[in-house]
Amino acid sequence: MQEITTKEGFVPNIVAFCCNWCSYAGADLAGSSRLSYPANVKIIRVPCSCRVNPMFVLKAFQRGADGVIICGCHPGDCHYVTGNYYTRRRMAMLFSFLDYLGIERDRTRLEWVSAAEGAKFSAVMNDFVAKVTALGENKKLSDLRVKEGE
Amino acid sequence: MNFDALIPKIGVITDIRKDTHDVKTFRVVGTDGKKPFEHLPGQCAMLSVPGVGEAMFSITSSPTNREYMEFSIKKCGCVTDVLHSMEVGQQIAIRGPYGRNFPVEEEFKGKDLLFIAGGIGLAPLRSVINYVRHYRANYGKIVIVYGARSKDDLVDIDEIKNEWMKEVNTEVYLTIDRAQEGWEGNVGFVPAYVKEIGVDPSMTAVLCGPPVMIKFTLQGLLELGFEKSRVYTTLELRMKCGVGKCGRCNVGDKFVCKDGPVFRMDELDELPDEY
Amino acid sequence: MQRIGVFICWCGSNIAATVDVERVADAVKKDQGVVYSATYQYMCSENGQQLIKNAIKEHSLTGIVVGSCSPRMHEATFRKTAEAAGLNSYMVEIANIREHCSWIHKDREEATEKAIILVRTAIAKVNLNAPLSAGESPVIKRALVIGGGIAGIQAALDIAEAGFEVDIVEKNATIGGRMAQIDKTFPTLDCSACILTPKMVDCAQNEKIDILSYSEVEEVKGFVGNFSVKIKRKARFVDEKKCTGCKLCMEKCPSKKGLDEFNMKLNKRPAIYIPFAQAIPNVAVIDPEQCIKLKTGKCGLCQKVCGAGAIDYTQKDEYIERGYGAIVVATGFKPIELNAFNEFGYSENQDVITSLELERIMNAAGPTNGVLLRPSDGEHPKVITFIQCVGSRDTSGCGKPYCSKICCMYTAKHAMLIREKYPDTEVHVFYIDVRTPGKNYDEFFRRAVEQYGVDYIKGMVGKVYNENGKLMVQGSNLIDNEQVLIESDLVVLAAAIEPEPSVRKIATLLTASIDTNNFLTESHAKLRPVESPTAGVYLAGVCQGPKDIPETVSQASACAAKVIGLLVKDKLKTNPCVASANETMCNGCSQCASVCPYGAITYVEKELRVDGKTELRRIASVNPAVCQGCGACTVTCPSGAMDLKGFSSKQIMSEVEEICKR
Amino acid sequence: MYRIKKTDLNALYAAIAKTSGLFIPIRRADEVNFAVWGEGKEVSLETLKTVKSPKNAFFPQTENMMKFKTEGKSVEVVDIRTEDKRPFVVFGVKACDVKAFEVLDRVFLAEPVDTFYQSRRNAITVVSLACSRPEESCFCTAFGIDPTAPEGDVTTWLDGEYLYWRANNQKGEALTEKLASLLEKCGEEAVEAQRSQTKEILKRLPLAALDLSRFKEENLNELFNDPRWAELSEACLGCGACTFVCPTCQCFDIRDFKTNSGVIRYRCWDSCMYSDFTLMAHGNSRTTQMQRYRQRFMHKLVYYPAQNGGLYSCVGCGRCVNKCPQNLNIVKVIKTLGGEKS
Amino acid sequence: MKEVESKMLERAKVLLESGEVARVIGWRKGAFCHDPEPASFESVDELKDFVYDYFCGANLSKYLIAESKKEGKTAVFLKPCDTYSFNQLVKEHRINREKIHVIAVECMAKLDIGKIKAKGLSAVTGVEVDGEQVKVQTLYGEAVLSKTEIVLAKCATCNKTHQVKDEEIVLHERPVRDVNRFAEVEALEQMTAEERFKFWREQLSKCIRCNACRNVCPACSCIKCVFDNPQSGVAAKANDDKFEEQLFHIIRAYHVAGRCTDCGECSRVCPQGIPLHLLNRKFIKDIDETYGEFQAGESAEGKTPLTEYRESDLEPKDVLKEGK
Repeated sequence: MQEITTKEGFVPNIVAFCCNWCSYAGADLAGSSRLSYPANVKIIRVPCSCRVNPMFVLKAFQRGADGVIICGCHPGDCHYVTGNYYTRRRMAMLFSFLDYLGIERDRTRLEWVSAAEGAKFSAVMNDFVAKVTALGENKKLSDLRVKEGE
Repeated sequence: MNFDALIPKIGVITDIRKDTHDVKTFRVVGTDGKKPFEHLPGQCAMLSVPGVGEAMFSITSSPTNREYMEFSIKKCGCVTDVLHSMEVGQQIAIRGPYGRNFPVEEEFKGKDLLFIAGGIGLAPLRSVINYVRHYRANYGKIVIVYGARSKDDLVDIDEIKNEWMKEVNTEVYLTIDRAQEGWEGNVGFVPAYVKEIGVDPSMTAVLCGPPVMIKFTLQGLLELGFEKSRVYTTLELRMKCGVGKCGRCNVGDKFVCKDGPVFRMDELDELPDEY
Repeated sequence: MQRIGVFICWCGSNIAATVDVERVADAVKKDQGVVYSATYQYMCSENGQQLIKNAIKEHSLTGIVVGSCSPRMHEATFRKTAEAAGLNSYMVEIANIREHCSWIHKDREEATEKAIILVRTAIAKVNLNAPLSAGESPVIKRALVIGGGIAGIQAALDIAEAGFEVDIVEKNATIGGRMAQIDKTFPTLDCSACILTPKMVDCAQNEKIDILSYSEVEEVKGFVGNFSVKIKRKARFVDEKKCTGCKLCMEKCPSKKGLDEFNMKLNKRPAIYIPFAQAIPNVAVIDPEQCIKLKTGKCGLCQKVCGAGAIDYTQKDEYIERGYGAIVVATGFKPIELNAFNEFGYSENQDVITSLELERIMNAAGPTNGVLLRPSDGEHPKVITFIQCVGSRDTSGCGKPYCSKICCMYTAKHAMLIREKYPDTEVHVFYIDVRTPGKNYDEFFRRAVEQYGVDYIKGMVGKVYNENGKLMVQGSNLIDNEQVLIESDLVVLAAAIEPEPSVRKIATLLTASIDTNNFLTESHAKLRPVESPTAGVYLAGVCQGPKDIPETVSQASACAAKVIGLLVKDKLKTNPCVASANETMCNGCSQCASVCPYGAITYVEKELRVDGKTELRRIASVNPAVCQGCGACTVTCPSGAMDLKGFSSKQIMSEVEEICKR
Repeated sequence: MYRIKKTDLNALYAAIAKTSGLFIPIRRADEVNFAVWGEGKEVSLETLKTVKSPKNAFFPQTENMMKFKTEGKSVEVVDIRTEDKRPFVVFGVKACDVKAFEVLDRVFLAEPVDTFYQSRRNAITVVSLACSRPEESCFCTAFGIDPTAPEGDVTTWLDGEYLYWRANNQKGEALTEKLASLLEKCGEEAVEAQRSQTKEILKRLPLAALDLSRFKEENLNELFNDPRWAELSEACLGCGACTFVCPTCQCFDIRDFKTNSGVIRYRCWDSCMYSDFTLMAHGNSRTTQMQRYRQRFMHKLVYYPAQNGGLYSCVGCGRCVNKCPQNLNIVKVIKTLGGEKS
Repeated sequence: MKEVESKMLERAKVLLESGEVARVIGWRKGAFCHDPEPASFESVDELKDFVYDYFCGANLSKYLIAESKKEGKTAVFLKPCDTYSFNQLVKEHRINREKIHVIAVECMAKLDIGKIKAKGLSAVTGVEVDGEQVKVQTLYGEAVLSKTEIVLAKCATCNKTHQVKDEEIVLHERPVRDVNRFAEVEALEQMTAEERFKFWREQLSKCIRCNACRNVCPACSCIKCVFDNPQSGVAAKANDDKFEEQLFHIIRAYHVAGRCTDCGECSRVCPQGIPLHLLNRKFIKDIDETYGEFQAGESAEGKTPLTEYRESDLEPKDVLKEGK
């Protein structure tokens, strides 16, 4: 059992999956509106939130990510009609399962951010980073080999 | 602490030659610019690409080449895919040599030698052919039969034409599977061609190529009166360690990496049919 | 192994001011596959692109990473650049170091570090990219224009002119839009209806144009060149083909208490009505909320009087589905609701009106037949005060942060017209700034002040209140630095304009981007101002941003040009980033097909050679022309046989890995 | 011979752990496996068969071998082995498992010596424990193993209130010396009594009569080609349960793992039962589960003995008998192809 | 159970003799009284070793993927729980239903030899079931155990009924158990996150990655598993005691979510006694509670919960319940 403590000055590493049509554009809008959020959020562009395989989420945690957030179009607004509905079920089940394994629930998040919601994007990221920072380093799911020799 | 047999050293690719559409020959030296290690004809080496994996390849160059090692590699998997995309100057990891070599000194000396290869099967034979050529006086007549699917699949054709065909007391026969424009040589499969040529059954034969070719060529040789104890071939199985410990390349109680890859046909007869 | 070139754009100072671009280019120099890296001031410029082209050739690059603005901005540009240099366009990846980095981070060190990671992530992806080639899809040679205002009308006319069929979908009973409500246009003061209605008629008469009035877009499927749109034709209870527009029904209708929307609800209209005299189609419509027959089953007078037998109370909403190659959105605007602006007393005082209401009052066909009478008592107002910027340039959260752009000019127009027609009227205008850029605009404004003696007061109005039947306008005069109180008979508010609210639904259906103010987002603010980021969708008029009539018409014509450019093509290249199943791994379990929104997956029985034996297997097969590349199937597939080109699992995982290295 | 009260064993463990690592059967989450001892851990010497054998003391399931660092076109090999040569005591090893060490030694210590294995092996002192309650799946006696007097550097017996202790060699004596203060000298009567009692039980075990005589090199091809392999293997799932609980299985895989700062090359246990064990880019020498199943048992009963002077690569621990999900095992193979002594 | 066995044997003989089926899948006697193995019988002669007893816990349905590809028809004995897996495999087009003759057989709960031994019994030579009492003979003496305490975990909470049958051999009515199969999951849910983590960490770190759970699982029927496929990005063999085994079990549980019939084979075969079924049951419970009750394998048709959706579905944050 590893002790989870928040180190002084801990800066979490966040992987954000954003769908190309809404959330990525939302992030762009946050950018063009100069709405800041922490630099430790890094975005991976996917065509649709439904492209996000739970394996990617787990992979991120394995590789040492401290939080994973998936952003997609609002339900009903999916560019591919139904993609985000599947995402919602998949992630609901995955997150609940991770919680069952004792993984802190605030490390995972699903948010709907439209192309118009630059402000929401920024706010969500600020909030998510704050929550993950409070949790400290992801030790439960990270593979210690990854950071070996650092 | 002693470095383990499983730990490779670094090799540098100093030359890449494209032989056919899917075969490239890589020239490798150590970081000191010298040959990574000494070997005997027929032996293999493990080449590895960090992060991708390791694979065993027969050393194509002759031990008599003191400067570098060569590997003719067909593109057909993860490691070979990456090797094929490499450029000169790239470093790789290399360990070896592994396995039993062709008995060039013990058995072949003074004998007439028949080399039969199909496709990429020429790779291990090149090492022994060039070794024999180097010590030409020690050996009798050399007959080389080499076949491939098409003329564009013949590996090392330049060397064959410019050197082997000009070698003293040496006959080289080439064949391709199907007729092709610009090809004036023989057309037909290797086994049939071997019978057609009418080789002398007192020769010592070395076969290397795809399993079907070996099977039928061997049959042909036996019909011509060859003895199994004077026919050699090489086996290829999945290998990981190269030193007979990881447990996967065995055929019966023999490990291909350690007891092979060179086997005599009569030895193979004793082994269960699982290769 | 790839040979990757990395190109870091400064974007002038947009990126370079926050990100040390040289350090980024330097940091990735020895990364896997990277053989070249460079920076340039504007990578998207001709010179920048040339730099990329040269590098591709000189270094035999097999892939490139451009660290620049959002891929939504210039991915296409750089793909073309690559293609021009002989590199497959899908060997290009963009690291978004502007919107996702330099613009949101202030600390140079932090931003530079992040930029390096983002570029490395793109490099990791490119290392796994494979050349993709686009398939082709046919183009349906018909365009859809959503909105029948001047923007929609102009776009439709221009498209039809080029020989393509166009449908106009208009939610109201007639086309014409806001322009039809306007009395005179600035700066020429010609009659709005006089210049608009001929165009409306042109539309009606053009064989290529089909006007679907009183209709709404319900569903949009497909993609550029191949949209399939479901349109709701709302029941108007009048047979469009039979109605002659004689208006007898309007006269006989006993239920005359409806508010006339066309006249800004300033007067009443019957339950069956034609919105205005020159309506196109000139066909009546029944307001079901108001119609006695429809509500109670009794009456039926209009049916009795209609000689054409056009009245049909049983009419139901109908749905039609049509295919289109391109879609123009021209949904227009409305003035904002003023309920939140208590200080102006709009809700309490009938004589506090909006400019658009004044427009109707001034119009000969308006509620007062063009005579300037105030709504409360029908008296002629002697003192009129205009208040500008009501809800515009408002950062209080109450109104809109943007400038509505047209108010300065129309207020000058109103003031001028009133002073000309009723010289005894005193006109005051409270303004913050007067903005009159545009041909002959400032001259027009100056005429109002200099020639017509309109009293322009620079200052804000604090309060409008009713005192003894007079509207007291309390404001400040910033120039004289004094408080003023103007006793007025009529107060006209230049209310901000906002996009027609239905645009949200339209945007959703089209998956077109929309901004915080509900304006549709253009693909590029400068360079692609009439295209939506969603391919095949174009934007005309105020739905994209505030603008006046000439600008709207220009934009509509520009849209038409874009649409024509699209429709003349017989085939479009399809997105090659589609799903495909690895045959040897596919279980044939059918799970993927059950989540595919496009029905792109079918199953085939196929003989496969496995381990030297031939096996008959059931295997998923994706139709690349139908697949849109969402990737839903890839996640459903437990064996990972289903993968998405361009966004393969390996690529995404390598991006994840790279980010996690930080 | 020495003895120590069972109630004092914790003190013994602590004393051992002071100077060396102690690897001992420990109950964790309901199962008993060899693990590093620490204060508060629940030692279970009474457990007849730990799930995994103690072989991971020197042949761990995964082991990092080296690291590559790459930059541009260059590659560097980094030795990441620690110089930790701390001695280790493996305590409570049953006779079968002790014998299995020899089987593994012959593979890993043969030329070229596997130095990873060697360095660990050399650092280990084996304290074995005699069996007194063998169960139905035990058949070590078929391989000539005496479970009542296991080999090892030290042999111990649990009987009554005591653990009896006998050093067998210098290494064992060295350890005994270190622990002298805790051990008391005693006679061998109790041990002998227990041994003869256990031997009686051994004779009555259901697998006591297994006949291995047919499994020898000269029958290699005959056994290989026996048609009954098909039936024997038909229920096999191709999992590695038998392999991973087996004390003599030594097959391994070599794999690369990408870390943030390079590539770790590690080796890990592998199973010849896995379908990808012999998979090559252009073929597989064992495509059916029957072939893989046959390989495993031919290796244990014929190939390995042929390579190692008749030593079987099975020690009759019976773990695979207990753990096979579908109740397939080496005993069924021996009975079917070899038979039972009358 | 003996009568059931003889009926089964009788039917197997008839089916084979008549040529109606080419083979019968059942169980063959083992070396002891408690280790029958799944077997294929192709002739009456081979049936001499046929057995059906309290240790025939194995789910035979997964073997039918291969059997249904063979020449001729295959008869199979399926217990109630096995029929769900069978249906699910038919639904996923993995079994050719036409070629299988399903003989539904009664179960009455199977015994777990591991649990018997855990009672301190060693060298078991005979087991006799008499209602609730189980008499166990060993070389060290005899013992009587309560059946409830020694049944397989999957049988302890089972109330399954045959979902498929071409014919049935049911001689006794099985009493309906008044049990909540989610009780263990609920107990875990009641713990704090740290306690849960500790529980799973301890359990999963025992994993030796032998793949028995995967290979026995009827839902894990992939031709090429992601964990064996170097291209998948998650392929691994190692057990590093740090992450790998967690990743393996999470992904495996996720991959079978909505398809797992709760047949319990994973827990039965785990050599390290990891309660793997509690992973799958969590998904089943969550699906039941969030999207409506769903039992995989009840039907050979229709969508599974994760390939379906409703517009009103809960957001992930609302699925997580408060207060744990």
